[in-house]
Order: sequence, then structure tokens, then C-alpha cells
Amino acid sequence: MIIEALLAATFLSAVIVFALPDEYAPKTAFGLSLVPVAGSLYMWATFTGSGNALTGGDIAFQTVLPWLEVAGYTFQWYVGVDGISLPLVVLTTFLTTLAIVSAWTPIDTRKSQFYGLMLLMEANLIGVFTALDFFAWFVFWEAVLVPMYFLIGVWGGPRRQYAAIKFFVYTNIASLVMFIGFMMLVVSLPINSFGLPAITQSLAAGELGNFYFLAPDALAAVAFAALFIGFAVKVPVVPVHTWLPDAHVEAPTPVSVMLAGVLLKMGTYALLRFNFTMLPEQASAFAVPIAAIAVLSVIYGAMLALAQQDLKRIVAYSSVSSMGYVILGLVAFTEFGLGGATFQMIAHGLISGLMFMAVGVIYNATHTRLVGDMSGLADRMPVAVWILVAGAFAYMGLPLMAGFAGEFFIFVGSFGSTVLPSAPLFTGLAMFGIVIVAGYLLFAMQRTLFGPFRLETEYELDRAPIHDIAPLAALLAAIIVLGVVPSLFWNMILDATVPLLDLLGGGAL
Amino acid sequence: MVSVSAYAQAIVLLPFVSFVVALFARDNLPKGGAYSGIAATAGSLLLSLATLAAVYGGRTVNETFYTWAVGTGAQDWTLSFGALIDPLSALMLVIVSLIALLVHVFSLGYMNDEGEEDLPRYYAGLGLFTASMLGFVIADNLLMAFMFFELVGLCSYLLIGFHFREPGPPSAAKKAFLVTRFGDYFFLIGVVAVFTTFGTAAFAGAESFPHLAEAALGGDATVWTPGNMAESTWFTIVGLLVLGGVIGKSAQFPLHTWLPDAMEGPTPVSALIHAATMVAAGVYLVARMYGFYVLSPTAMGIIALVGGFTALFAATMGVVKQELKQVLAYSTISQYGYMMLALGSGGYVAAVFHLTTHAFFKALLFLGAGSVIIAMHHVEDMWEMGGLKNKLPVTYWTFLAGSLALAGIFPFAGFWSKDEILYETLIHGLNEPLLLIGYVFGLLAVPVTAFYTFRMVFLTFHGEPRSDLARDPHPVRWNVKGPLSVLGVLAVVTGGINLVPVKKVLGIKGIDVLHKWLNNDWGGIEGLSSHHYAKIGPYESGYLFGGEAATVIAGAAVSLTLALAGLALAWRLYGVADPAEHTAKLGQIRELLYNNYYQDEYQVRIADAVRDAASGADTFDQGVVDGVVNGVSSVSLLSSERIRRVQTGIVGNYALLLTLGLTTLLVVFALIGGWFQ
Amino acid sequence: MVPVEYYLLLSSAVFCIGLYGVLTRRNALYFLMSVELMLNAANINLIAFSLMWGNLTGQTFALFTIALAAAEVAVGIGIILVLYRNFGDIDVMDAATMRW
Amino acid sequence: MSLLLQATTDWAFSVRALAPVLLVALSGLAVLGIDSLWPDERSLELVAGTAVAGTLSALGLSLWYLASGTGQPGGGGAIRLFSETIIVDGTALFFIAIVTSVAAMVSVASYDYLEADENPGSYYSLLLFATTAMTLMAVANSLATVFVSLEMASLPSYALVAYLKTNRGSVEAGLKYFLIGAVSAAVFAFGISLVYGATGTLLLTDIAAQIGGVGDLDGILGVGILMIAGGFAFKTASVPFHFWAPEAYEGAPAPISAFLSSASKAAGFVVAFRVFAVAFQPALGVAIDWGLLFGILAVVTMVLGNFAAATQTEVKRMLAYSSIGHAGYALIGLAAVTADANPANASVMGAAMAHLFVYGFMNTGAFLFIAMVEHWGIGRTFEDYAGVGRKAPMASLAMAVFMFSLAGLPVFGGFFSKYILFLGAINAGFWWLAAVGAVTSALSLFYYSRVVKALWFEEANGSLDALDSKPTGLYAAVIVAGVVTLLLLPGFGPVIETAEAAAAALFA
Repeated sequence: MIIEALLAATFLSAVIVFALPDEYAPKTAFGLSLVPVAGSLYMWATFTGSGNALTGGDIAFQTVLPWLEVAGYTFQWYVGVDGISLPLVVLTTFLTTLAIVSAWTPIDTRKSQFYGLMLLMEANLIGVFTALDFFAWFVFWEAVLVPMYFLIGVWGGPRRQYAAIKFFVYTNIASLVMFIGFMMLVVSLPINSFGLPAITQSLAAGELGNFYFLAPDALAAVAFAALFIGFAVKVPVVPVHTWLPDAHVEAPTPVSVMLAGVLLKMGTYALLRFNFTMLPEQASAFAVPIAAIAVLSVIYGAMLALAQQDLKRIVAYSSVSSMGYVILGLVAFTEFGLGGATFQMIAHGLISGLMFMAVGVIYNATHTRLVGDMSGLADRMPVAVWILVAGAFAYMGLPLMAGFAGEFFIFVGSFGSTVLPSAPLFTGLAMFGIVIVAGYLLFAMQRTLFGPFRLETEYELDRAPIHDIAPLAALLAAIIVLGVVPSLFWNMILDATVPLLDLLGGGAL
Repeated sequence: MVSVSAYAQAIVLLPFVSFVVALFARDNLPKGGAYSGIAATAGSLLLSLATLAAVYGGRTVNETFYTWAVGTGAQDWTLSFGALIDPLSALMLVIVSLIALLVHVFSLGYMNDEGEEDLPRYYAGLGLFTASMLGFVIADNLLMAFMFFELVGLCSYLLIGFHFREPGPPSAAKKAFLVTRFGDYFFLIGVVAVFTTFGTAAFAGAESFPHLAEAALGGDATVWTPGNMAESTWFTIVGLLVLGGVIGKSAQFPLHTWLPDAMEGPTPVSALIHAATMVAAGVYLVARMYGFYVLSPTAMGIIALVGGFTALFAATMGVVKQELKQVLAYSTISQYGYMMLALGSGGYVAAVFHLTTHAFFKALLFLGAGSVIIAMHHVEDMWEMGGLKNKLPVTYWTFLAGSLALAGIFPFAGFWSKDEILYETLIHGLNEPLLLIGYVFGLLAVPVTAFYTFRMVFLTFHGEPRSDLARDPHPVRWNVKGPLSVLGVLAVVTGGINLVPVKKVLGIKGIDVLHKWLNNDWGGIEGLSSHHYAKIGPYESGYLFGGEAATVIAGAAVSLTLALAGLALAWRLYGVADPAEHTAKLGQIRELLYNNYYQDEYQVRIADAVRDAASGADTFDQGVVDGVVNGVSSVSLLSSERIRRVQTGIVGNYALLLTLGLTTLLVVFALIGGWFQ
Repeated sequence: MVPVEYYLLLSSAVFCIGLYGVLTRRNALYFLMSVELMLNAANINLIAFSLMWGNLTGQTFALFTIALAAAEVAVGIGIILVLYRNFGDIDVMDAATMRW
Repeated sequence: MSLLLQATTDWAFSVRALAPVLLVALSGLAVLGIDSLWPDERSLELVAGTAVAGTLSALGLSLWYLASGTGQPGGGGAIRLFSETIIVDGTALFFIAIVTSVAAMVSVASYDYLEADENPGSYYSLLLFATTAMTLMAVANSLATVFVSLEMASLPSYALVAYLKTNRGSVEAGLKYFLIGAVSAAVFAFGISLVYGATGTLLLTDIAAQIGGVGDLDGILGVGILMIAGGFAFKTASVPFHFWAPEAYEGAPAPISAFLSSASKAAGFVVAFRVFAVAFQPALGVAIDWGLLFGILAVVTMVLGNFAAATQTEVKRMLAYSSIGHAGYALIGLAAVTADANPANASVMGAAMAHLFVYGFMNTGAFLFIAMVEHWGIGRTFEDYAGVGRKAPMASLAMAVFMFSLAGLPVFGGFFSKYILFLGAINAGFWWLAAVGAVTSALSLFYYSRVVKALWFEEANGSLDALDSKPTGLYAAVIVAGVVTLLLLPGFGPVIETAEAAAAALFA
């Protein structure tokens, strides 16, 4: 019942914060957000699950309750975690708390609504990562979008309305495509449950029937494509990424942190859970185009980042690039590939969160994010700047920081993949991303942080307040700890991903 | 008794602790953290010496002390950190910690006494830099080596860009990191490939990748290769991929361009980078996994050619430079080219020997240059100097020792090591024409080196002072003179650790200490000895004039003659009271050399092209990719506009449309249902 | 006895005449009358078929229809009245402020 | 256990069986009586209270009957009264519940809307009589009662739409509604006469029995069925009989728009469901493939409604079109009916019924929010709605709930009903209907989110001081609708179970 308690506490916190007057909202929200942090850490400490939740592993903190019975199908309240979802839950709670603190400076209107929505989103995110019944999962999945829509639309930048609607409609249409694909699959299975484990195991047993004129093979392929498209938008991968930079640029800092840090991971998490767990053979059949998309995302995303002048846009596009690695790790379908992809979700969540937060701190002080508008900031706000530099190096995959671990696991996993033809070639191409990422981050840093001090906007620069710096430092510490001791998450991740390899007879070598 | 492995870890951790202390204690530290840094590196040096002694006593180490991540199942690889303490790494530990200590001491004079700001940041950077390099040196596997290799890169970025308030250093730091990153890209592919191929990245032991590669070539083991590629081809490719990182870090052609720019960093940092850390890392890496490289003749040939070419190529550019540190920068590139030449032509010991001697004399030269720069109030142009010989005697004499070593003049350290490189290349090249090309490059670089070295010495110290600053230089203190003296001595005597020519010509046994050291004569790790490398290596030795001793003498005579010729020319042209800019006579060639063969230009052009491509991609993304998205929405809205026009607002039209709709349905269903047949 | 098909033809003709009136008349009262014609066409059918089937259901229902038609006219006249008050005319095409 | 176990013909039994209908009718008469007895007093509280009491008691009674199994297979089966022209069964009670709950919300909300009205008695009595007629539609079991109750519902509706006598929009809306309604009624009546001609009866069950033997009269039957379908299309605002709807909803007083677009539509669907499921199912193989007919209508209605809504400038008109689109969704419940597969038929029709139930709350709530805005008088367009979220957060939050629920976001009740409807269609073999439904739903998200955007994201254009008045009745109705819409997500189970059972009984 700990998951229910966690969800209930978070929802309740959201309601409480909604009801508070503005002046109490920020600190109360922070205080209340520590409850889910503590809860998730408790789950982490007492985690006893083993194996993959969908393929018959031992699910931790599991609850199954009947919910609805409709049209011959049973809908359940079914939650639980395994080694893939637990790290993501921890990431969610941790990042939300920090994002809430980072909102103290930039958010100065309608505070109780803002923090309430943040907590509401956190609750739904926890739901996404713990739900094991499709409908419960889908409700949470979509419910994440609504607070996000408001957070961008109400507190965003000048073009926030365009960005919010684009984000909302784009990702919802993607959800619809995914939903249709999944429904085609489920109605063609001889089961009456929407429990994800049941569906996975039925598919693995080869029980898929016809869907109208579609034979099982074709159906699986169509469903795989629909699911992939649906989740690809969320990730996002090229060419369905264009909502992301708009959303990021317009979103206020804490919202960008959540968007890049956790929301994008929903896409890759779902890809792992659905496409690569339920339909591994299709994943294998489509390996080359997917790997091509992954490489395209990495390189093209990095090239786009290189062309940007807005610091936030740079970080936004670099997310596209980084998430391409995750796709590559998934498609490789090896131990280190799948595990590395999952690890990279966590790592990128922390690092992109740090980057957005650091850029936000700079923006709070300078009121500009354009590379050309400033230089030499290291002189005036040293702590923030040097943490930003550290974050940038983490982004570049500096060893002993979390990003390197994730990327290296993916690369070393995918290089020898037997599922992906020409795996060394794809891996080698994707790895070139680590050069481009260094290029654009170094260029941007050189021009904004270093050199003689200059600022085009009329603001006095002060050292950033402690509550701006503290979350940065916390994130940096987490990144380093995870980079030095990846086994904190790696072992449980591996425990949950290795069973998947049996679906394709081993994967590598 | 504390284990040697614990020593090794402590050696790395001490400077790291000084980094952490400097980072967090900041302004509360005496001398901005210099003392803690000195204490830490001194501790490291002592422990390194102890380690050296332990290895001398036969106590080597090859053990894992921290498991970073493990796989299970098919990819049951262990990604770990461990210490590999053998004669090579023990020697390198001493070099690195010694130079680091001296640089720390020197920094007291160069940074503290000069009133620099932000000293804790500087000493934190130095500490981390030293720690990273030491970690790299003790690495027992390729992944760990890569990780510390990258950290070294980070530290160079931080230290080169130390003066971030000026426009130059941040740019140079960025370039250094970016260019080496480009090389590391290949290195990383290499690491990944090694894991995939062998399932391990360990350097030593029965389950090490050089050993497995050897076994695979001998048919005693099977390894993964992509697309069933022949093993020898694949090993060559993997070796060359790793070499990418080496070329980047050791500033070999064509990735050498970052190094001269890196002179923007504080001079002690340059000394550290060039002598003992970053640039040395590349060469050290090749030596570390030499057992793998020697399995591939192609890779060896390429290493030799790149090294030989770089040695000559960089030396020529050094000839025309006007700034003291620029000359030294090109000389570094050139000297590391020699080491690569040696490694590529089977001269493992020669390369390590030159690495050692070079570490000392190049550190000496940089610190000497630093002393000059202090004296000259941070003016670096040699044409502003002159006549400093009498004003800075300690600097002059030590600098001269270093210069003689660099130029390869008997009996200074550089002579012995460079001569051995050329000798090894020659004897192996007699059966391998490719190596002979490398030998010729190396030989041609000798007089050029001597020339630019003494051009530098004469311009700086001899003649009449050419500026007011040179007439009244700033004095330097003990903390500058001390390190210079230590290194000056070393530059003179280090050659003595490996008097191979003497042994060969005169037959005196036991004076080729380094040879025996690296040959595991006092103990070492199986498979990591020079004789093992020679056994499995691709080269046969050949001799001129019918004998080993004759070949030694002939080779030494040629190179010494050439060096002296270069020195003489420099004396002739610049050893006068009021030297002129003779380089102007070179005309077009001077322009070419002065612009570094336009290497920077083309690399900048590549960077620009990439940026242009990026803007193109951006335009494409905004216009086409996003255009489609917005287009879908526009088309939907446009059709919406059309559809809603049906509702005209006039009720008569509604009745008409309603009737038409009903009639149409009637007709359609009448036809379908066949009502009126 | 007149065959039932004839009644059907008659009612259809009346229905179509009414529909024609609906489509062509702009005057609201004519419009109403045309609708009455259409309803009466239904009544003709009901009574004719009632005869054909020999039960009274159709006839009874026709009475209901007539009553409802009367009620409808009552409401309709009321609406036409307020139409006249607001638009000064009872042309049904005039009231076209809302569209699209 | 049924509350009513006695044999049919008993009057007392009939009264009890029809008690929900009668309660509404009596409250209507009471309002009329109050208004007649004290014609000079504006007793708004009294008439509104009577109306609310009448509708709420009817609602409560119908829910009680539903819960206790009255008229349902578990409680003795359908109750047939008055020579089978009236039937009280699960479907009837379910729709009575929908209609009366909408009527109750509208009655509460109208209290504020009629603050300045001279004669609220007439408004409430018309409203209650229309509600009575709609509940009668739910229990009608003969084409005669169907036609009469349908007209009884229409006539007060015309008057209600044109209720604002001095408002040109209202009058124009009333006129258009009336004219199209009159034509449709004529078409409907003509269709009934043809069906009577082909089968010789008006009772639904008898028609079903006769269809097998129509022989040469299949053409007449086919035309009749088509025309009857036209009559229902008018009532449910489906293409091509939908033309009245945008204008009527836009021009009518907003509570009436809510009433018409929710209750009236639901009533239209219940008769359509009953007539086609009970009487005309055998005709599928004989005279006309009306499943295909409704399929075509459903597709065209979904497409037209949703597309036309996308670029509206006035919120109310956008909702009007969206209401047409939702009629298209509900039509799937008829379109997916096939001649044989009974479980699938019941499942998809039950889903459509459940959708109408949820729709009753979310759509009524949305229109009542508009009523609130009309009450404030800040304008009708999207721009006029800008910034309302700041001044009236609770109501705007409820509106956001309605919009997302109408769009079918899985966060609220509208998701499940729509989803199960589409799932039912797929199971019945009509994946193309589900596909069109899904695509148009995706589009609908765009225009629904425009409202949310205007309310919450934009800065107010003008003064919003009018928002300081807090109309209690409107607020209460809107909040109730919002809470129910929210609760229908976790609590959708009883709704869909009841609806499925009721639909299964229709096909039994």
C-alpha cells in the first residue's frame, strides 16, 4: 500500500497547496514534497522485487484491486514497481522537490496554483511509473499533460499559448495513435484483462489472433508502429520533436526541469515497457529503421543545438540528442543496451534538470538567455556558473558523472548487438554526438560565461540566492554520486531488464 | 605492511584531497591552497618512490579495487577500477608526482608572488589534474584509463582557461578540449570495441585483451569481430581507434593544433601539461597497451609514420615563432612525435626513455620560460628580450641544460634518449622500408630542433637587452630557482639511466638500467615486458657496417653532427649582440610556417562548415519539419472554415439541404435495398 | 373499393406539394400551411392503411396527429408574432443574423 | 427485488410505475398553478423550488427504481402499461435519470438567469412540461406514443428557445428551430404512416413480429424507416436534420441550450434506440440496412460537428457544433447494431447510453458555465472569455474539466464512455466508425483547449468587474456537474453496468 499512500499524499499535498494563500504556497509545497521523496527513498531502501514486472518477475509493493468490468474486460487498479520503474519514481520525487525550490525566484504570480499543479503533476508521474494496468497507466499518462499544459500556458514566456497548445495537441494526438495501436493488439488477444503483465505474457505465448483482415504478424507490426509513433512524440525523436523546443523555451524554469527531467522519460519508459517488452520480435524486425531514427536524433538534434542562440533552446535540442542514445540502447536489445537506456533516463533526467535550472538561475539574474547578450558571467555569479560548467561537462559525458555511465553502457551494449544489423556502424555514428555536444556547449559557455564581463540588459547582477544554488548543488552531487557509484541503480535495473533478453534469445554475442 | 595497491590508491587520492580542500575551504587556505597542494604532491612523490622501490623488490600489483558496474548473462563484463603497478607505471608515477610537486612549488613564485586572483581555483585545478593523471597511470584497464584520460582533458580545460576574464584563454581551453574530444571519440569507440571483442579491457593478466588478442591470432581463442571480419584486420582497426585518442591528447598531426593555443594557460600549467600529464598521457597509453599494438604491423607502421612526420613538421614551425612559449609548444609536439616514432618502430624502451628525459627537460624549459616571463613582467615576445644571461643566472644555466638536452647534444639526457629512438628505428627500418621514412623524418628534425632551441636561447639570454624590461628584469625567488635547479640536474644526468650505446660499444654490462627495468629484470608482470613485446612484435633488426657497435656509432655520429650543425647555425645567426630577424629571408615559406601550414585555418573552416550545416539544419527544421506540423493544423482549420459555410443562416437553405440529404439517402438505400425493382 | 396504392400516390403527391411549398415560400404562414399539407399526407396514409388492415389504430393516431398539428400551429403563430415584432416582417429568410 | 410486483392493468400500479414521469408533470402543473393563482407576484423562489423539487424527486425515484431492479430482468422484467404503449424498463429509467438530472441542474441554474425576468412561472412550466415529455419519450413503446411525446417535447422547446422575446437572436433561433422541427415532424409522421401501412400496427414489438411478413411492402417499410430515422435525426441534431441546432443553441437562453443539447438529445436517442432495437432490428435484413444508414449519418455528423466547431469565434456556437459532433458519437450505438450478434449490439448501445449519461453532465455543465458568463454579460467570443480564470477560478476550473472531458481526455468521465463506445464498435466489427471517432476526437481537443486557453492563459481584455457577482444557483449547478464529471472516472462502473444491462434487455 505504500504506493497508494505515496499517491494519496501527493494528491493531498496538491489540494492543500491549491487552497493556501500565495505567500505560504512555496515553502509549504517544498515541505510537502519531501513526503514523497521520503516515501520513494523508503521504497528504494526496502525494495525486494526481482525480475521484470511484465514478464513474470516478483513485483514489489504490488496492489491489485478490481475497478471496472466492461464489455467483457476487467479494468484493475494494479500498481507495483520493479527495477526499471523504481529509479524513475525516485527521480520524479527528487526532481520535483528541487524544481519546486527552483521556482521560488522566478514564479511570482498565482503561486498556490503553480505549486499545486507541480504537485499534481508529480502525483500523476508517480502513477505513470507505478501503474501496471493499462487503463490506470493511461489515465495517469494523460493526466500528466493537463498540469503541464497549464504550467506552460499560464506561467510561460511570450509565446506560451502557442507552445502550450502545440504541446498539448501534439502529444495528445500521439497518445491517441498509441492508444489505438494498443487497443488493436489487446482486443486480438484471448484475455479479458488490461493488466500489462497479463498482456505481455499472452503476447509472449504467441496468442495473438487476427484483427479483422490483419493477420497476427501484420497486426503486431501495425501495433508496434502505432505504439512507437505514439511514444516517439513524447521522447521526442526526430522528426516528431518540434513541439519540444517551443515548449521548453516558453516554459518557466521549474517546468522545463520537469519536462526534460521526467516527462521525456515517460516516452522512453513506455517504449521499453510496451514496444520492446511486449513486441520484441517486431522491435527486432524494425531494428534498422529505429536505429536510423536514433542516430538521426542524436546527430540532427545536436546539429540543431549547435545552431541556436538561446541557451534554453540549446539545452532543449540537446535533450533530443541525448534521448536518441536511449533509443539506440533499446533497439540494441542487449543487457547493457537496455540497462544503459534505463540508466540514461535517470542520468539525463538529473543532468538536463541541472542544465535547465542553471540556465534559469542565469536568466533570473540577467533576464536574457541569448548567447549574444552577455559574456563573462563567471566573474559575477561564480558558483552558479561553475555548477553550470560542471553540468555541461556531465552533459558531454564526462566520466565519473552519471551521463558517462549511461552513455557508455548504451554504447558498449549496442556495439555488439546481434539484434541490430550493422550495430557497430550505428553505434559509431551515434557516438559522434559526444563531439558535437562538446562543440555547442563549449561554444555557448565560452561566449556567455567567460571573457570580459558584458551584459546587454539593464539589471544589476548579484550572486544568486542560496535557494537558487542549493538545488543545483544537490543535483550536481546526485550526478556525481551516480556517476561514481552507478550500481546504486544499475543492479536493480539490470535485474529487471535482463529477463527481457530471453524474449529474443539472448540479444548479444 | 601496507599493500602496494593501497599506496597506489593513496598516490591518486592525495592530490584529489587537495583538490577537494581547495574547492571547499577556498579563501581560508594559506597561500590559496598552495601548501596543501605541495603537501599532497610531496606525499604522492614519496609514496611513488616507495612504490618504485617495491617494484624493484619484485612486488607488482594487478588488482581491482572498485567494481563500477557489472553485467550478467551474455554481456557479463566487469567495469572496474584497479591498479596495475609494474615497472612502467611505477616509473611514470614518480615522473608525474615529481613534476607535479615542482610545478606546485614553482606556482608559489609564478602565481602567488605575482598576486593572481582566484588561487584556490588554480590549486584545485592543479590537484585534480595531478590526481587524474596519476589515476590514469595506475589504470589497470582501458575503460579506467579512458575515464581518467577524459578527466585530464577536463582539467586542462579548466587550467588553460584559468584566466577566463580575458578573451584568449577561454577560447584556447575550448579548442583544446574540443580537438582532443574529437580524438577521444575514436578512443571511446575503441574502448567499446575492446569490450565487445574481448569482454574485458584489462591491460595485464591471462584475461587481458592484449593477451586474448595474441591468443586469438594464434588460433588459441575466439573473439567477436564485426561481420566476421578477419581478426588481424579488426585488431588493427581497434588499435587505430584507440590511437585516435592518443593523437588528440599527445598532439600528433593532424590534431596538434590545440597545443600551441594552450599556451594561454599559466606557464606552470603548461609545464605540467607538456611534461608529465596530458600530452604524455597519449604516449603512455600506447606504451601501456603495447602488447596489443605490436600485434598489428599496420597500426605500428601508422604510429611510426605519424610520429616521424609530426616530429619534423612541428619542428619546422618552431623555427619562426617569436614567443618563447610558442617555440616550446612546437618542440613538445615534435618531441612526442619522436616517442610515437619509437613506439611505432618497436622501440618500446626508447620511447619510455624519451618520455622520462623529456618530462624533465621540458618541465625545466617551461619553468625556465616561466621564470623569464616573471622577470619580463609577462611579456613573452623573444624580440623584447635579450641579454638576460647575467641577470638571471640560475634560470640561464638550467635553461641551457634543458636546451642542450632538447637539442640532443652529448652528454645531456636528450641525446641518449633521442639517439636510442633513432637507432631503434634504423635497425628495424632496414628490414621495413616504411620505418626508414620515419627515420629520415626523425633525422631531419634533429638539426631543426637544435636550431630553434638555440635560436630561442640566444634571443632570450644572449646579446644586448632589446627592451627596458629586459634591462631591468623582475627578480625571482627560491621557489622558482629551486625547481629549476632540481630539473636542471635531472636534465643533465637522466641519460645515465640507460647508457645503451655505451654498453653496446664498450660492452660494459649493467649500465642499461632502464632496459633491464622494463625487461622485468627486477620483477614485473608477465606479458608486460620489453622482451615479450619484442618477441611478438613484427620487426626484425638489421645492422649497418656489419655490426651492432658500428651501427650505434654511425647513428649517433650522424645525429650528433646534425644537431651540432643546427646549433652552429643558430649561433651564427642569433648568437650576436644584436640579432636580426633572419626568418624574413624565408619569404613565402616563413608565412607558411608562421601560419602553421594553415592547419588552424582549415580546422576553423571545418568548424565553420559544421556551423553552417547546423544553421541549415535549423532552417530546415523550422521550415520543413515544423512546417509540416503547423501545416496539418492549418489544413484542418481551413477545412473547418469551409465546412462551417454550409450553415448559411438562411432557413430556406436548411430546408433545401435537409430535403436533398433525405432524398439522397432515399435514392441510395432504394438502390441498395432494391425497393423499386 | 379504391386500391390502397391510389391513396398512397395521393398522399405522396400531397406530401411533395407540401414540401415544395416549404422550399419555395418565404412567408412564414405559407410555410406553416405547407407543413400542414405534409402532415395531412400522413393522415391520408394512416386512414387508408387503417382501412386496409381493418384496425382502428391508424384512424386513432390520425386524430392525435391532427391535434398535435393544431398545437404546433399555435406555437408557430406565437413565434411568427415575435418574429414580426423583432424583424418587422414574417419573411423566414430575413432572420439570418446567425450563421456559419 | 422489484418494488412493483402487481399485475399490469392496476391503476395504482401504473401510477407507481410511472411515478417519476408523473412527479415532473405534477410539478409542472404546480408551477402553472402558482403562476395562475398569484399572477401578479413574481414568486421566483417558489417556482424554482417547485421545479427543482419535482425534478430531483423524479431523479431520485428513477435512481431508486434502477438500483432496486424495477422493470429490469432482475426485478420481474419490463413493466408494460396501457396496452403496451408504455413500457418501464431499465432503458427508460436510465434515460429518465439523465433527463431529470439535466433538468434539475438547469432549474437550479435558471434561478439566477431569471433574476430580472418578469414571468418565471411560464419559463419553469414550459421547462417542466418539456421534461415531462422527454421522460415520456423514454417510456414510449408505440410509434403513436413516440410521436406524441416527441411533439410534446418539441412544442415547449420552441417556446423556450424563443423565450427572450425581445432578443432577435432568441427569436430567430426559435423560428429556425420551429420551422425545421415542423418539417421534420411531418417527415416523421409520414414515415410512421408508411410503417403502419407495411405492418398494420404501431406497437414496437408487434412491428418487429410483422416485419418478417411484409413481402412486397418492403419498399414502403424501407422508406418509412428512413423517414422515421429522419425524425430522430432532428431530435438528436444529427446531419442532415441538424441545421437548427447551431442557431437554436446559440440564440436560446444558455440554460435552455444546456437543456436542449443534453436532455432533449438524450430523449431523442432513447426513442431512437428503443424503436430501432425493438421494432426495426428484423428489418435490417429485409427492407433497409439502417445500420449502414446510421453509420453514414454518424460519420458525417462527427466530421461536420467537430470540424465546424474548430474555427468558431463564439464559445457557445462552438459548443453547439461540438454537441452535434457528440450526437455523431452516440449514433455509433445505432450504427454498430447488426442483425444477429446480440451481445455486441447490447454492448455498443449500452456504451452509447453511458456516453449520453456522462455527456448529460459535462455538456450541461459547459452550457451552464456559458449561462454564467451571459449572466455576467462580458461577451460571447473567445476573446471575451480571456482572463476569467483569474477572477472566477472555481467555475473556470469546472469549465476546464468539462472541456477536457468532452474532448475525451482520460482524466475525466468523458474518456471512458467514449472509449467503451469505440471499443464496442470495434468488437462489433465497425472499426471504421471508431477510427473516424478517434480522429475527430483528436481535432476536438484543439478547440476545447482553446476555451481553456482563453480562460486561463490570456490576460483580460477589458474590465471583469462584473465577475464580482457570484450567482449561487449557477455556481452550484456548475460545480455539481464538474464534480460528477470528475467522479465518473473512478465511478464509471455502475453507470456502464446499468446501461449495458438495459441495452441487453432491449435486444432480448
